[in-house]
Amino acid sequence: MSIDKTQELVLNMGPQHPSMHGLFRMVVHLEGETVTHIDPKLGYLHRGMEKLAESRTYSQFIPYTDRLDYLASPHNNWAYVQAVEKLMGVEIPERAEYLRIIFGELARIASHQVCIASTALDMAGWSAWSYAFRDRERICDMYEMTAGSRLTVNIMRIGGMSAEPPEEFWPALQSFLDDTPEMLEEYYGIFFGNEIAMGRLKNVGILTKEMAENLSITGPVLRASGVDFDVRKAEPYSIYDRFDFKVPVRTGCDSYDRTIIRMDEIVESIKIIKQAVRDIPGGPIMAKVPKVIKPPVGEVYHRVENPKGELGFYIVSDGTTKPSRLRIRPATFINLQMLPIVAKGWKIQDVVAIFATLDAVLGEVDK
Amino acid sequence: METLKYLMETLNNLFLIIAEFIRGLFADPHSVWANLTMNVINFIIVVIIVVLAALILILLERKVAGWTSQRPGPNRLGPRGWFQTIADALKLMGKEDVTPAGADKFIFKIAPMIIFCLPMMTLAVIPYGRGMAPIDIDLGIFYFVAISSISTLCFLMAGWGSNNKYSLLGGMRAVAQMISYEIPLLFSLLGVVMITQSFNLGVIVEAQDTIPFIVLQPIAFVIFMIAGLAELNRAPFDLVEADQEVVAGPFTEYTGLRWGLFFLGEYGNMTAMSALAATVFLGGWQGPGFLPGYVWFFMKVGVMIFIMMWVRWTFPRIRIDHLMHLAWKVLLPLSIVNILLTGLGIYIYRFVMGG
Amino acid sequence: MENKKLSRYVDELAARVNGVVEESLGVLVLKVQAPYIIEVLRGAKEFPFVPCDFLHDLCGVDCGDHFEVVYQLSSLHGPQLLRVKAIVDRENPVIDSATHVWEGANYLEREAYDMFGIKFKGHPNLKRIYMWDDFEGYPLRKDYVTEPIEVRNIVRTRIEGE
Amino acid sequence: MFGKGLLQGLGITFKRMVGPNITEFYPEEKPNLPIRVRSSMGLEKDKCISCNMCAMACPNSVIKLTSEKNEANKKVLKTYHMDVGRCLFCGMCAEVCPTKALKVTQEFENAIYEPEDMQWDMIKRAERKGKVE
Repeated sequence: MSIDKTQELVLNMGPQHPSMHGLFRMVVHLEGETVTHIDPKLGYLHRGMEKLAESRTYSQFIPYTDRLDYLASPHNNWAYVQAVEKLMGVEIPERAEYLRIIFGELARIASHQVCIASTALDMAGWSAWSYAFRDRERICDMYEMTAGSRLTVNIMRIGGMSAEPPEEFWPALQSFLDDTPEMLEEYYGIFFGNEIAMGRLKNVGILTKEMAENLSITGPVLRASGVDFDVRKAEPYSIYDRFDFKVPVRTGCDSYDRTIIRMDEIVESIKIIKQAVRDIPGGPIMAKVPKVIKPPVGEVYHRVENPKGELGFYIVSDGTTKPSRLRIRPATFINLQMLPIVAKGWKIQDVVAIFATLDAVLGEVDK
Repeated sequence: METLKYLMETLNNLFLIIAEFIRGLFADPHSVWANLTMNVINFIIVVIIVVLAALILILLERKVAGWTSQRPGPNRLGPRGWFQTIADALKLMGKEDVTPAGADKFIFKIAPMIIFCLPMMTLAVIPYGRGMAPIDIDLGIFYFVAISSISTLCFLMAGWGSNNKYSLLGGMRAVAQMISYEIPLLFSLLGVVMITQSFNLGVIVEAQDTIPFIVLQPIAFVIFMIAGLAELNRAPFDLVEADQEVVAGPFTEYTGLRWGLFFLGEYGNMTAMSALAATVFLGGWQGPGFLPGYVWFFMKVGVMIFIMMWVRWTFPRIRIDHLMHLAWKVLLPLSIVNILLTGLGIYIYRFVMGG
Repeated sequence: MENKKLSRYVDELAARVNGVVEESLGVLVLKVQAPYIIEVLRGAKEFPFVPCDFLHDLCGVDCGDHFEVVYQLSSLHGPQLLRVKAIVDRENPVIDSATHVWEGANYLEREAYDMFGIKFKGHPNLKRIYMWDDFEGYPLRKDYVTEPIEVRNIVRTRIEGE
Repeated sequence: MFGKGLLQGLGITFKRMVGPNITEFYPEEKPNLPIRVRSSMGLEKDKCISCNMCAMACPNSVIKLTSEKNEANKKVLKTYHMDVGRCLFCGMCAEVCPTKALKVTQEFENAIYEPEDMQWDMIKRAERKGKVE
């Protein structure tokens, strides 16, 4: 019987669409409001980072890494410079490691705030969005006073940090840390505790543990599916083994857990920053590295826990000043693979929400 | 004291006195010509109310949006930005009127005009003060609901005529949503009608001189608020124009003044719905005597509108299946139970009072 | 420590598919010829005690005379890391798709196809992912000629009265 | 109870509604930026020794400078151009400058109308700046 079947509607969402987080485009096949098939189309923000890297020296590529996941740019710097340091065998000073931890975790908080905000905004929760962005501004201010930029921070160098935080940084950080419980309470009150938001997110877009592992999902999305895996614990890079923190895991596998797990991660990040501020030693922030960076022939793969998943850099060096091949393993690009699978059968509104909970940043997806 | 009371009385009946004066200009104050003139004047007043309401409400909406997110809102044009909407309106007038290729031109063009007419038709039966209903008809509530349900058709026309998939989705959502919510909306009003034994809005207001019906019918008021929000396509029920999903729904392809007409219509409808809520549940122009009745009325309308805006900027949008569940599985049974309880209450009241 | 355990299994696997095992900065690298890749990946996924059952990354590398497809394998339940390199012929770059082993290889293989022109046999939807469909050439190959900066730098000037 | 979260949300927005604003009145009140903000570049011509370090550090070859030898056989800066349309504002040039002749400055109102204006002649900019102040 063909008469009781509605005609399929092929809807093109993006790249210019209010909820597509940048320049994402997907072709959605609809039956009424129900999604039958999603075909994501990428590449609208493709800048050829990997090709660019082959014509830049190792130091010159650091500002480019800012533009990958631009919501957590210190993390991208961190992954990249650590990969190069691993390749060269550089030991960096203690203080620089602590500063990297502080900025990395601040970036994690900022990124998660944006995720919460944009998830709320994709469901028209305007106030939740503006409150989260208001609080993120304070982190941006801290970046600004240290590195001179609010978004593309470019704060790390091969061998250390670019700048010592100024005097006024520490009180600002302290007051931010003191205010965070109140902030989280506010996000919870206005968004996560709201029955409408719960109804929109709970039991929607189920990504089971097996599916997540099979699809190479990483980051909070994986942990919301009940897998206890965090690179910071599994393969502690930098000095993460010195800190006492938990890896939040939730077992709901749904959109709600994928979003609220970021609140838990903010709490853990605050714990780490507090310990780092307590223990930070004095001393130099830059190791002795040669002016012209020329790693030996070899290859290295280094991964860090980006706020959105695992960010990996695979560098093949041929002994010159420029990398022979630089491969970026973008977390959200791979996480995005779950969207067509998970969103099938849900309403078009849920697709928007599921996409928001993935926290895809198109700078990273499209490289 | 006496003069004060007299002054109050004059103020209260100011518009009635003016109307009497105009009627007095005719040889026979109740001739066809006098009635016609009065109708034209009433019509002009209602148009002014709709346009003024839209002008003020668009600004207020943006101000409330600003305040909730700790911003001042528009603050450049005029004192504290009060002329912002006028500038917006001028800008809209200067815009090119684009009709998309492949659009159903007649339907596309007529939809915003119809939606702009509806609030004028509905606002015409609202009693703004004692004896101040522009048109006093006995089936006021019935008329109001009947007219306001036409807006469903406008959304569908706009959605279909635009030749745009987003618009079509929005239009279809509008139909599903607004038809569903009309039923609980009407049922919630029936409780009040049962108490007053009248569909006439003037009579309903008169009946509230001791106690507003929100006290007698709290469930009905809540149902009315929810259904009214859904009927107006206001957040959290703004699935029709959900910009995160269907861009702007039926309005996606509209530009310039046509788009502006949709806005006028939306805010006019909002005023009308608030006016109905104020009339039926909050006691209309009834209020302590130190202010004229119409002032009380507009204050109540203002409070209702403010609550709607406050809700809009706080809540996320509801999902379409939850929306339908809410209408058919929660609000409809609840409103029927409310009618039953009202009936029982009336029966007991009569039994006790009448013996 | 962990590497030793893993190294035994990797050696066994390497002997089976006649691959070469190296160690680079503490990570075991297994180099095999392209036709054996699915066997290697399935084998690595089912290592006893130290299964490398999580496809971390997949990328192509241009080595001049041949391509390599590099698989970064790890596990969610242990620290083991294994890098598998499949040597692919430059003239006729064909390799079996890993999508049947890990579904997550889908986009990564599309990307490698897009950037290097490596064809993955058995891939469900092998199309360009970043570049547009009728793009010519494979940008990350070493012999791909990029347009000079002068061409790329042209900015459209505003015409008076526009 | 269903509805508690809704009321809580309404309470929070109401609290914020009556609370103070957090925005800046930007064009009237200029923000006071920290001195490390790298929103544009400033050159002190006399300090520059034309070592070309900035041009080499730049990831995007934004900087083009020429120099000539003076009587004492020392390099003197002749022209210094920046193609800001390609600039990432990463601040690497200012960081490597050995004499701190090139510095980051906090002028952030860099909007222009014509694409040609993206070619900054740094020496002229420095002179113009001197005149204004």
